[in-house]
Amino acid sequence: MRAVWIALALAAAGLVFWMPLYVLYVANLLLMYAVLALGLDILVGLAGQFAFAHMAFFGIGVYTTGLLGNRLGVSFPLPMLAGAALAAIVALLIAIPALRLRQVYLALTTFAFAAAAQWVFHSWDAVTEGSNGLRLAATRVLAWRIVDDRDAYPLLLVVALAMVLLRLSLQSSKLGRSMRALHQSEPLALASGIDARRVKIVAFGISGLFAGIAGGMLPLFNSYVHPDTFGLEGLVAILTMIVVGGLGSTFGVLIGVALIGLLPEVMRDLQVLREVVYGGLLILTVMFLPQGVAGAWRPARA
Amino acid sequence: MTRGGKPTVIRILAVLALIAPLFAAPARAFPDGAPSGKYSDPGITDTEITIGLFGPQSGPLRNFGYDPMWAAAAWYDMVNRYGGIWGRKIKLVTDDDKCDPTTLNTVVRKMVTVDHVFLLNGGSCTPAAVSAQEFVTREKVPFVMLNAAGDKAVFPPTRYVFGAFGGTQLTVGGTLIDFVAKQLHFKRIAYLGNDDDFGAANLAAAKFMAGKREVQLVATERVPANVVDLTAPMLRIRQANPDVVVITAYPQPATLAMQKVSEFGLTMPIVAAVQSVPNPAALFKNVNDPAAFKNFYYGSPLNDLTDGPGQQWVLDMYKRAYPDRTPTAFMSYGVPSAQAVTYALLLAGPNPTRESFVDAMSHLKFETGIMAGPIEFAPDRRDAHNASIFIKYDGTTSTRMPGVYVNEFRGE
Amino acid sequence: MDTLLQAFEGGVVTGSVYALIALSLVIVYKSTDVINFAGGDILMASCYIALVLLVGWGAPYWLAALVAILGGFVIGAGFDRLVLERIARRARGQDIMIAAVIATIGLSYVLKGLVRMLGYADEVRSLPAQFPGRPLFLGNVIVLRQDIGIVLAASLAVAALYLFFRFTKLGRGLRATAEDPRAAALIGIPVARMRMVIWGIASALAAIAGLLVAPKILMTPDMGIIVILALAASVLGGFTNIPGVIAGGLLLGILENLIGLFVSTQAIAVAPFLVIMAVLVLRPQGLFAGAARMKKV
Amino acid sequence: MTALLEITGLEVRFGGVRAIAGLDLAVEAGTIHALIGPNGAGKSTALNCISRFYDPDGGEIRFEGQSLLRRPPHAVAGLGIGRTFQNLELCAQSSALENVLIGMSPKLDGGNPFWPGRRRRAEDRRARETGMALLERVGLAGKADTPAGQLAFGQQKLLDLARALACEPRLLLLDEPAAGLRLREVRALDDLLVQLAASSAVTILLVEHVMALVMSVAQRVTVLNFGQKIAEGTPEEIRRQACVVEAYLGRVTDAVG
Repeated sequence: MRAVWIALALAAAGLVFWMPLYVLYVANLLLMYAVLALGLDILVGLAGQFAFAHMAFFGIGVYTTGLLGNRLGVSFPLPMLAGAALAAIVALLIAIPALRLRQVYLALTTFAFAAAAQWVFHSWDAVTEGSNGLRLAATRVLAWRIVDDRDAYPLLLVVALAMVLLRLSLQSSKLGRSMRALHQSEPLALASGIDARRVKIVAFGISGLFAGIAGGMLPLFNSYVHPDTFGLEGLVAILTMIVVGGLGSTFGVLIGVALIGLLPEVMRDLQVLREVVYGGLLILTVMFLPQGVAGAWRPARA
Repeated sequence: MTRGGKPTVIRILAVLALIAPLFAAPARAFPDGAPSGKYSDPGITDTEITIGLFGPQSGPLRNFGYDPMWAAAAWYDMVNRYGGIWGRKIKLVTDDDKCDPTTLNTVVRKMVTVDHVFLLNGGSCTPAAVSAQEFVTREKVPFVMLNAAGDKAVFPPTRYVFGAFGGTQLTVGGTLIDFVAKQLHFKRIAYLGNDDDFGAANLAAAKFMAGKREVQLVATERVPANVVDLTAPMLRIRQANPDVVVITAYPQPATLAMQKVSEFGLTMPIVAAVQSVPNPAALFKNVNDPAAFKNFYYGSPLNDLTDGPGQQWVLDMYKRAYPDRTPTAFMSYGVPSAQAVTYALLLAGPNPTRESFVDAMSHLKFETGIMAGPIEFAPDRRDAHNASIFIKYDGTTSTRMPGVYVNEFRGE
Repeated sequence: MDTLLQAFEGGVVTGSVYALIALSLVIVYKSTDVINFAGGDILMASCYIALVLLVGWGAPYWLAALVAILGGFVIGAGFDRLVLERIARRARGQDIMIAAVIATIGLSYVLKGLVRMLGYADEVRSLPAQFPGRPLFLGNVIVLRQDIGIVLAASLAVAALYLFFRFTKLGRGLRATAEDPRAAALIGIPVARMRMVIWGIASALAAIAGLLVAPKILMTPDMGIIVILALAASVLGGFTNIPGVIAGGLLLGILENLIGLFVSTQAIAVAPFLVIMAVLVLRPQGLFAGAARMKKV
Repeated sequence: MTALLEITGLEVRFGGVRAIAGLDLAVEAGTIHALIGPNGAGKSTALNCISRFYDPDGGEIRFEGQSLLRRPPHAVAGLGIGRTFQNLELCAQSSALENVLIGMSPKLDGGNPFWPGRRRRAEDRRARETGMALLERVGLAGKADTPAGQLAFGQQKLLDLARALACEPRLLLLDEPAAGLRLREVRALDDLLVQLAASSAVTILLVEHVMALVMSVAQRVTVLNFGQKIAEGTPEEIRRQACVVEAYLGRVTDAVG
């Protein structure tokens, strides 16, 4: 049965390839959001830590990938991998001091870091072109140039699928189990020989890695990026996706990305209410549906 | 996932093989730009021409685009009532771009590949508009920006993108200095701008014009848009002892600066850009000190005060279309782009193509009856407008200063 | 020299407002372990309540201010009662930190969205100064009456809060709840109600800070961003040490102006974040506390 | 013969209160050693020092001759010390089996978290088998896939025990395992502990209020009061030293019945 569902999903994904560019652009966006959200959820949903820096890591991924492509013309996927590596390293550098004390300090430090990073994106004209925004050259895959959304889609699909598999593998590994243990009871994790601090740091690093990969996906189907993309607003959108979909569940996160990601397309008239809708969804979900949509029809996790 | 092993993969492949024929059938069932009948471009029939009209209708930047977009719609509506263009009615497809690059890109792709519009008329914010530039160039769709200043979108010029109907930030900076030098005859200028791309652009033009008019920028302060305390920069400006303070910052920092002018009892004249003073009465109320407005001027790309006789016909048109709305000061900024689209379609002849439309746009020059200067494009020029008037405001009355001021800086 | 003193004056004024907002964050954190990321937006919403009453209904200033402060109280207390209380009950003793942070972010968005729909949000607004009049001169330093008023009113609010916590029965109950909720419950203090009151008082405090500072920093639906500065002040003060947090607020205000004066105006924007990061990395217990004692669970 | 666990001169102060005041304690290998005393006597605090949740203000704790105080809390399980919790700590949303697998952490290599290779899968399979065996041992084999939070209270306590056993400890610290259990469940626990000590050579340090359990399973009993040791010996000796602890023991046994 599961095989049929997976096959149908893959078939639907294939069908999108023949749709108008509009559909492809939205699909590409959703694939990127999916990686971004899966990454945030590794930190928030699996390890139970809260941080504000996700969009900053996303930005590091975008700028690294974009600049390597623009200036050196390096072929995909090297710029993306470099961006992801850099994002992960920066994440580790922040997590190590931030996780020394109380749990809230990660939230505080990253709140500050996110704002500082945005300031850097805005102000470091020599590298990011500042608030003029950065034009992104067409991505090169060896000799092939990716010019439009249709070219980019298969690549993005492959990257997103790879990241989903990575995440599933992580979830069923000892590390994933340690993260879940930590989330639910830190004393229990410690008594079970789990190095809580190390697991938190690693979770933060992996979450940054996912954000960096998502950042590497953006230049594939966009020709321009502006630092405002990496503000709090983006974080709230991604957060809404994982909270509504279901924290800690890959399936839930993907559902959340689809639901919240498509919301603006199906209800553009509702956009006046956008902030109220996002905020309200966040509050109502944590109040009434702590496991999100996924938890509502799969109450337990094995 | 980990337990399934090979059988799952085989089953998935089997199902995929079963439904594979589905893929062959609809291969390119949804072509991106379906031409209709005898016309080589989409969005045009014997009776209709479809235009995609968009701007921010929600979100924090809604104000920049809501009224302008509907003012443009009112213009097209008026054109239709007069019989349309070459016998064709204009059909509008409208949408909300939120001034956000991602949303604008989605909107633009939807309009081009699903609604099959002939051309795009929209965008009130430069970054969002710039992000669509590559797409419209690749798809060869004319993109006439609504009221985005669009320095980055029009410098360097590209074939399919037209804009800056209210002038660019270069116009803002350049005309301010022109006015200060030619009309007020001051030599020592302090400059307070934003720390973003807008600020950089208007400052570049100001520097150029300062050299040209032989005046001096004795202090330049660039402040973040969400700054809370302007004590330090205003102290530095006071220390520089200028003859005049020029402000191009956003409304909030501009108000904070005027508060400091009042607090420090500064007496030199203040000249502000239009973007700093969207609503002079609100500024006056927020500062709450008539002394600070003894010598206060602000620029405008329009041909008159927003409620002056020069603007009356636009206000009338808007009122007719939307009797129950009160337009903001930005309303009429939306109309010139719609005028340009209309005139270029007329010039492009009875059977326009996207290319012939672009050619017509590239040689367009006309007076809008709205803006301070003419709208003017050329094969190597995509910024439409480059002039300002200045208005003296003392808290109760606004007086238009004589003359139209022009920026001579065309970018590096 | 005059310029330096003037910058100092400006710093003390904004700093005392930061301190007031920081105080509101800290008393909530101490008693409920929640960082109220919506603190700035409660401040913003309260200011708009006052604005609607003043401009829309022509109410006198004292009434508008009173309703705004009450409005702040109601938003805070209501959020705790309706949302946080429920989340805690559902979690049955499990850590609610994540859920609570998400809920405050949600509240922040809801408040911003609602205010934007009001129709007063389209342009920069301001509230009238409580203390108008010509500025005073101390030597060559210009001091606005409003500035003196802000510092006085902020000090007054802090003093009133201190007396309330110290000498009233309710205040002592609140303090006990803040120090150790479990022990407070054991000696019969209704902890849930106390939490609600703390949320209310903290939010009312934010509303007061908003009314004081709105004439100076102007109002937009995004003015809640000022909470970042309060967070920085709290971190400077060690987050739980109340005198330290107040000192942190003042220090931050002054620091901002000195940076603006001697580094660059652009650097003002990034200063609070660098302060937060530097303090958290180098001296996480805050500037004014002794060495931190590690607690592992 | 040296003791498996040796505590000397342990000091813990909370504010001005001496929660533990110069405690010496030796737990011999292969025994079940009970730590009893009234509320606030410092029993749980001592346990929390051994598992390194508290930093003592003085003294030394040695396990198999090595100092524990130089190790972080998460290293304790790896040395062979498992513990249960007085206020149930469980991963409520995770299945019973996953809880046991969590307890097994020090014994597992884990492999590459990003790729379920052959070695990782093999280890995973083995771990699940071991975990099932442990669940079987505490009588929860039928509940392996049930989320821990949905188990009955008594079952949760047993799961906690199974989880603590999963790191194959040589020393097991049990913090009031019988608290809140019904009499029938206490008897079952009684059997289980005796059987454990006999079959797997695990040494048990038991903090307990339920005297029936203490008296029937413990080989050695230490009585604490105000953070100090006031008596030590076999259960019979302790019972006989009634003059020292009469009031206290009487009270507790009455209360529990």
